[in-house]
Amino acid sequence: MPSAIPALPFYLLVTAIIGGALMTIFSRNVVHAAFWLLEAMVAVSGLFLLLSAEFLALVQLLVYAGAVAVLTLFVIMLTLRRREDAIRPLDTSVAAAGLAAVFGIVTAIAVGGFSPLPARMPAAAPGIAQFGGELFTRWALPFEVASVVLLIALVGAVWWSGEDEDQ
Amino acid sequence: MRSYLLIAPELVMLASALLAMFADVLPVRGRRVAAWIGAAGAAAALVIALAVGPGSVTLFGSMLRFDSLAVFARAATAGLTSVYLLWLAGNGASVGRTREATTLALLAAMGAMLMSGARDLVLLFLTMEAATMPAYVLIGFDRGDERGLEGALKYFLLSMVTSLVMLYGMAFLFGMSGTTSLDGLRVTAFGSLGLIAAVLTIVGLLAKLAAAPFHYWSPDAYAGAPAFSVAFVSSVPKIAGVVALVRVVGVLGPQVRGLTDVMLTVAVASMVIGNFAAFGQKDVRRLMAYSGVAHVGYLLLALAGGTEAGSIGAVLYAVAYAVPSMAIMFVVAEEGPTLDDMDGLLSRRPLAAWAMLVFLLSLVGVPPLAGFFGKLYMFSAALDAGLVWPVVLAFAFSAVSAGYYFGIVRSAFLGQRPRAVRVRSTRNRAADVAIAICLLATVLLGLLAGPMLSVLGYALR
Amino acid sequence: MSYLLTTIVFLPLAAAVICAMLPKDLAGAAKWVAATVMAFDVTLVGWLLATFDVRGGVQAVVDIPWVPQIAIRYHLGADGISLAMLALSALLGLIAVVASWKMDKSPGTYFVMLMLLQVGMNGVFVALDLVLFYVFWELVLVPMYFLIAMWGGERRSYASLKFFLYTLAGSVFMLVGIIALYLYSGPNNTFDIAELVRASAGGAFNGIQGWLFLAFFLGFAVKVPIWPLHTWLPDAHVEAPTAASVLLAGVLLKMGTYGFIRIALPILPVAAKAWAPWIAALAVISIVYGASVAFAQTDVKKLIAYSSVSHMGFVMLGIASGTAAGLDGAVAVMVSHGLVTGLLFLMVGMVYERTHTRQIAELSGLSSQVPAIGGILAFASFASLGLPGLSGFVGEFLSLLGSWQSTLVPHWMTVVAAVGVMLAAAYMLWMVQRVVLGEASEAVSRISDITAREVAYVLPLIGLTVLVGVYWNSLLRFVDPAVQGIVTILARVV
Amino acid sequence: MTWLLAIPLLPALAFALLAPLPRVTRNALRWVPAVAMAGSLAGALAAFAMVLRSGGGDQPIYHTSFAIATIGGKALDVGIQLDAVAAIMLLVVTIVGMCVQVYSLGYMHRDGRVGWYFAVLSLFSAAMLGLVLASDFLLLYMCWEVMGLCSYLLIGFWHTQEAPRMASIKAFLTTRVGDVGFAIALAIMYASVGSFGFAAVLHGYSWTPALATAVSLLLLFGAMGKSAQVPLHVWLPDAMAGPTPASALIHAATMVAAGVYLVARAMPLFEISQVALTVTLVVGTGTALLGALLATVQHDIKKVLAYSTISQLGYMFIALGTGSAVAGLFHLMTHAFFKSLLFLGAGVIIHAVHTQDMREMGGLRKLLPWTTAAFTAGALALAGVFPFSGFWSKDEILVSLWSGGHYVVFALALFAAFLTAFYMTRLWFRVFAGPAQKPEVREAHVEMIVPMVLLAGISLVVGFASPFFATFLGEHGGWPDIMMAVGSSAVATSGIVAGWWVFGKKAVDTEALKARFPHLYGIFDNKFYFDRTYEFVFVNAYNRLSDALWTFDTKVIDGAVDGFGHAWSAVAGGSWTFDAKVIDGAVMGLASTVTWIGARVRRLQAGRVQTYQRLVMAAVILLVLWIALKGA
Repeated sequence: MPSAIPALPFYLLVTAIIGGALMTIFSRNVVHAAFWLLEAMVAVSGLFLLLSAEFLALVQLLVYAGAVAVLTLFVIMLTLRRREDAIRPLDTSVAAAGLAAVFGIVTAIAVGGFSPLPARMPAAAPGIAQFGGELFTRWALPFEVASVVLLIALVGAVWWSGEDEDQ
Repeated sequence: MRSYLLIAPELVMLASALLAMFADVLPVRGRRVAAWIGAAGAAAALVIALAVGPGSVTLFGSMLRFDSLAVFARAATAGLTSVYLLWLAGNGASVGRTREATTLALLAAMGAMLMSGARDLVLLFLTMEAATMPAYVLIGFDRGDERGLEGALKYFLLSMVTSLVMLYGMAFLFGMSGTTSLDGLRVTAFGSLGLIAAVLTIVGLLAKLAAAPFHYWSPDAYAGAPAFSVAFVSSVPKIAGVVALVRVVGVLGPQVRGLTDVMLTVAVASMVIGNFAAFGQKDVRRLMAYSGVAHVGYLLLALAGGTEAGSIGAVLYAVAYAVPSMAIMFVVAEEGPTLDDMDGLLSRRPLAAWAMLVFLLSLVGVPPLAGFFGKLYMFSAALDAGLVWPVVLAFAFSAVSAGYYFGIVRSAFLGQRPRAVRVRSTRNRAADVAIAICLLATVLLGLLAGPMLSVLGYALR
Repeated sequence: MSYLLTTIVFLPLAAAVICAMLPKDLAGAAKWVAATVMAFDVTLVGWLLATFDVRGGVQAVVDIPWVPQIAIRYHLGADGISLAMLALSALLGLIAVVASWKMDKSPGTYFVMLMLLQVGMNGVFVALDLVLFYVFWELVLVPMYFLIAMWGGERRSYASLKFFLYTLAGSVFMLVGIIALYLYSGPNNTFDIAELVRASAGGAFNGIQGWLFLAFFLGFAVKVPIWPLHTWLPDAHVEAPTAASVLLAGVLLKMGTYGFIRIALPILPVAAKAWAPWIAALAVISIVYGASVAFAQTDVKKLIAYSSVSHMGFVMLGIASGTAAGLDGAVAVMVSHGLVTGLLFLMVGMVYERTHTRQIAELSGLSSQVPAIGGILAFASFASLGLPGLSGFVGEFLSLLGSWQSTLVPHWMTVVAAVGVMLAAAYMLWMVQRVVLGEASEAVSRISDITAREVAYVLPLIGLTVLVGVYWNSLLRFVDPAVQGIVTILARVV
Repeated sequence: MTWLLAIPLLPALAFALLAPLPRVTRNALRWVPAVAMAGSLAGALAAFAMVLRSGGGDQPIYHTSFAIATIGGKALDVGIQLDAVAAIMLLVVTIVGMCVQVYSLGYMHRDGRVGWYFAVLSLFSAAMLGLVLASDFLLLYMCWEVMGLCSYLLIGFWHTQEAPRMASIKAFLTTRVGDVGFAIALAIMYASVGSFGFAAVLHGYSWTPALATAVSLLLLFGAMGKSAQVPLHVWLPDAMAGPTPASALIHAATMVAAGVYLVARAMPLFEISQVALTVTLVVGTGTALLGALLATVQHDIKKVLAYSTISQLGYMFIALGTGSAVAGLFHLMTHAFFKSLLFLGAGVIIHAVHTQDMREMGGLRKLLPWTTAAFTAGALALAGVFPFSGFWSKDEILVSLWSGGHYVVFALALFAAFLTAFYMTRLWFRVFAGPAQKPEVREAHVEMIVPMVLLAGISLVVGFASPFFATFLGEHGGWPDIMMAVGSSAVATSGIVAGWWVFGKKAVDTEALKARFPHLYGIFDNKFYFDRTYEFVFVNAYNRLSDALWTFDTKVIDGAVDGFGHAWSAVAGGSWTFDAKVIDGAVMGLASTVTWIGARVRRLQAGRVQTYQRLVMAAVILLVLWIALKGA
């Protein structure tokens, strides 16, 4: 680990993220699961803060914690008619857990087997203005492509939710 | 200004997509207007792409460069999209609303075209998503059909998993080399981490190409989808996918020892699984899905050789595969998806039957059609790289594949049941012209392999 | 001159295009188109024969780049062997058209297929570039598949697919071989046969000749067919319509042996010599086995089909010998088998057309009821069993001479092959005995004799059978100079 | 002297003219072959005259050749030559041929396919004349084979009957067995000498004894097939199913003698290899005895003559076996005349009494005076009675045996001569003596009588040419040894007497003998079991083999192919099932019962897509692990 990152907060946040993810999977109540998801996302934004990427932390909070998690909760609440419907059967697949564990171990060994990471992080994370500048100059094309992707998603959503006036 | 000219084909595609989306408000009304606009737009994109030609100018920093390989791929993509939309225009009403289909196809094609020029991981990923995203919708385009929706959902979920895997790998790559530019990736010094990153990255591409063992989505998705969607999804985006794979493997392959072995394994697995599973299929869409897996196996074999000729061969073959497989799906869309639907095609529509034969023969690799020269070039590259037994296996499988492809031929030509002609009042000449263009392309790409290769051969020099 | 071969090869394509474009109600005109074009084609081949310099060399060459990036050339040319095969192909093609005169089941498509087949057959024998050769080679498959599958007999579906897959499977190995030759051909990679021969002489393929030969062997052996790869042949023959049988036996089988002579021997002489005893052994097995199995047949067409296996064994024996006599004999058998077996199939076709049976048990006494048909059938049978004075003798005899003379073929194999000649007499006479001779059976008793059209198309075959049989040089003066070149190459390697 | 070519070509042209014609026209033109034959006869006479003027000898007075083929740039020549042997053979063939042609005009005139008969006869004559004129083994072989074809066609001339059909195929195949040897001999010649010319092969190449033995034995084997030598003699008796005049020409006078001619031609080779000579001698002796023995028990008049032919051909082989080509050829010539005469006579008899069974004949002496006279002349010649021709030629053979020191063979040959006289006497008494069984019998047409009388005349006088004959062929010749002549005459006479005693006087009850020695008679009746053995060992075995191979072909080889196809389908079906069942789950089953959202959710929960995802992840991990291990 680069020494620039304080060890204790990092491990706390990581524990929170992994714990939140696990709880999302293993909660029997889907509403609880959504909240655990929210917790994990907030913790990720904390990780960004720890890396001095304030803008990303902000975006993470706004988009994922704010929009995505809230949207998820809305959908769940709107589709549930009774309280009992929120309880779901758990899919406890050993195979899946095993796969995840193996994958984690392999990756960990690979990553752990190599330190320090070579690429130097910028001494100071770029500010929001700098970020914006980059985004609309050098990264303009990916940005635009991303908007096209969203447009496609929009068209798809409209198509699927819409009525077919032709038929 | 010059740089905008360079991406003019994509801009034209985007513009026609938007135009097609709002075709209803245009003064010219009609069900097929959107498709006609799209076809014209894509054709224009093709012309512009060829006119602009290859260049060494890098756009948007180091993001985008249209070398001749990219020009070939984007021209082919635009051309195929144009033919597809032409067919759609001819067959419009029978496949539901053409407006959305046209828009989605154009946007996917645009994504694919950009993807073929992408030299940056971020752009590569985004364009890949742009090229794939419409496919989910197209697969589930028939809103009333559960199987289509199920296929779409399956495709979506699996595709997302592999996309995430890819993203994960890309994150490592970025972490290791400090850049997302393909030209700047340096993973040599990172031992197993570099390997893992490389493998994770190409897995996403392999899954998009439906290479075994990442192919599970394709039979279900294709068999559930309306055939006209399969026509597009199974063919056009694959060209850019292969180009992207060429680029990534081209950068990572020399650095990561063993990556070619991965490719080889996947190639052989794809050939074996695809060719075996395609036997006995009664649904042409499923058959084509599995045979598509097999063809991707051949492609990967060429790439596994790690030579320049192999890369050229793979891209060439991607086109040689896309044209007939799209055209076969046209016919399937018009006639029905099962082998029984093909019965007596010869007596109903002799020209379609003969065209179908040519397409299938090209897929088998019978000279002098496009598929033959593709295979010849690919396999000679692979053989040159020392992959003797896989190549022998590939050749053997090519021959064997005639066994299942000829199931279609037998139905179409020897089927005893002359089914009552389905009335298709909405079909018009444009659909036939589209098939004819595919036919012509299948033959000419073979007979005139020279010019095509000279475009491609320039690419990697 | 340089356009002559191109014209000969692709003229039938023009006929195919015209036939394909004929409107439905004019489909009857297809045969006229095909016949006219084929007659013209035969005339052109005749012109080529007449102007051919018998002192040897490849003539009427056309050589232009086709796919220059990988050195594929459009390279056509004819030496004596090519010419003999081309003439056979064109002649049998014309005869096949005339013999199909009464084809009334979608005649337009039928003649399209016949003409496409003709393009492939013509092309194979004059292609001097391996890829081009392969293109023509495969071009033959599809029309033949359809001729069997659409106009064939009861089990046509099985037979046609078997034919297609079998030969396709063989040919992909050949393609591997072709690519490998290209890759190993030295700094200037080439598919050109002549250049590959030069490269081979320069040692380009040393050490891997065996593998390369194996690849080509598999491709060619299926086509010949050599035992035990022959079982597609009887099925295909029995189910195929008459004209297709004629071309299948007359021309298609020769593509395999031609491949050995044109490609495998000159380019891979070391392996060819090393393999020669084994090929000879397979050839001898084919001879005896084919003859023995033919003897057990109850269907005339199947009998002839197995006799083809036997006869093609003589070709392979001659090729394995690597001597001038053997190779001359091999080509002579190729030509003769084309003429004679073609004639046999035509005659059986005539009989079948009239009696609707090919069962030996149901046919007898042809010569009592229809002396001309019976007589010509008997004539063809005698030509087939190698009677001196008819073409069948020339090749088989020379093949025996060559194989005895050869140091590569053990003498006992020649002896067994000679016994095979006797066995040929056994099954052929047995067939003649039961079909031609005797009292007319019920199926035969009301049929009418040969018509003028039928006489017209069997007469050239009869004439050539006698001509070649009496004056061997009418064929060999074309063939021998080309054969000498191959023998020289073979003699050069140890 | 290119006109020599016309000798074989005239009949060939007659065939070429007749063969393609419709039946009726052909029948009308049946005189054409006779005219062609007359031309050949004239040519043969002229050729003989030329050789005579040149004084004979063993050098050809004319030779011409042309390249029939070019092999490896080297011309392969075939050609014709005229020497003393050829001149004599030409004469024999044309004379007998002419006689048979004329005779046939009468004999066959009522047959519906007479035109075809004459056409084939003509082709045969052409081939035989070509054979004797040939200057090389290749042309000889080609003509040899064409003769085989004609023999086949004529034996099976009445093909609507079973026996001729079977006999024809048997004849062709049996002789072909011999031809295999001939063909291999040719292959050896080509490989060693590089040429087939008599001069080159026989005199122009120094053979090693071993190779010479091989070639001569193979040639001998070929000759044995054609000349019906034991054990390849079985076809000849059956061949009597053909028209009798054809038997006279082909199966008595000319074609069967071609084997003798071949060995005589190849004599220099045989002389290099003493082994081959010995074998020839043994074969000839066996054949002479066996033929004679079997001739004594036949009831079919033609079969008697056929076995007699076999026996006499054996005699010729004995002569060749002593190294005396002259004696063999002389006997060939005399035999050709008297045996064809006998056959023609038999033809008249058969025509007259409508049977071939001698037991139904008898007393024809008075009814057929001309025939009886001619036939008797032939029979006496065959029996070797002075001054008929058979006496001279047989005598010469005995002399050469004696002088060669082959005493055992000499004794056996004498015994055969005794038997010959015996069975001919038997035949004579059976047919001509005794009471007439069919009184309505009438003498033959004049065109049948004249050839017989002519042949009888020749048989009477030609023997006197004996001393001249050898000189003509370039050997030492002379009058026969008086002791030998007396001895052989005594043997012949005793045979005749014995025959008269048994069959004329009927002093011995032959039926009682049969009953007394059933086994011995069985052996004779079954023709020494040759046919049975062949049928069992070769024909049946080959039938079984071919059936077995066919079964092998369809069941094993084709079965393997189809089996591979089925296995493939099974594997393919299996892998598809794997996809469908294990991975895919039931696509159809679940969907129909509930609404689609419910079904989708349930299916998601049931783990369908998750399974996919897990498989994908598992694959990724495997790849990563593998590559990591490999890379490390």
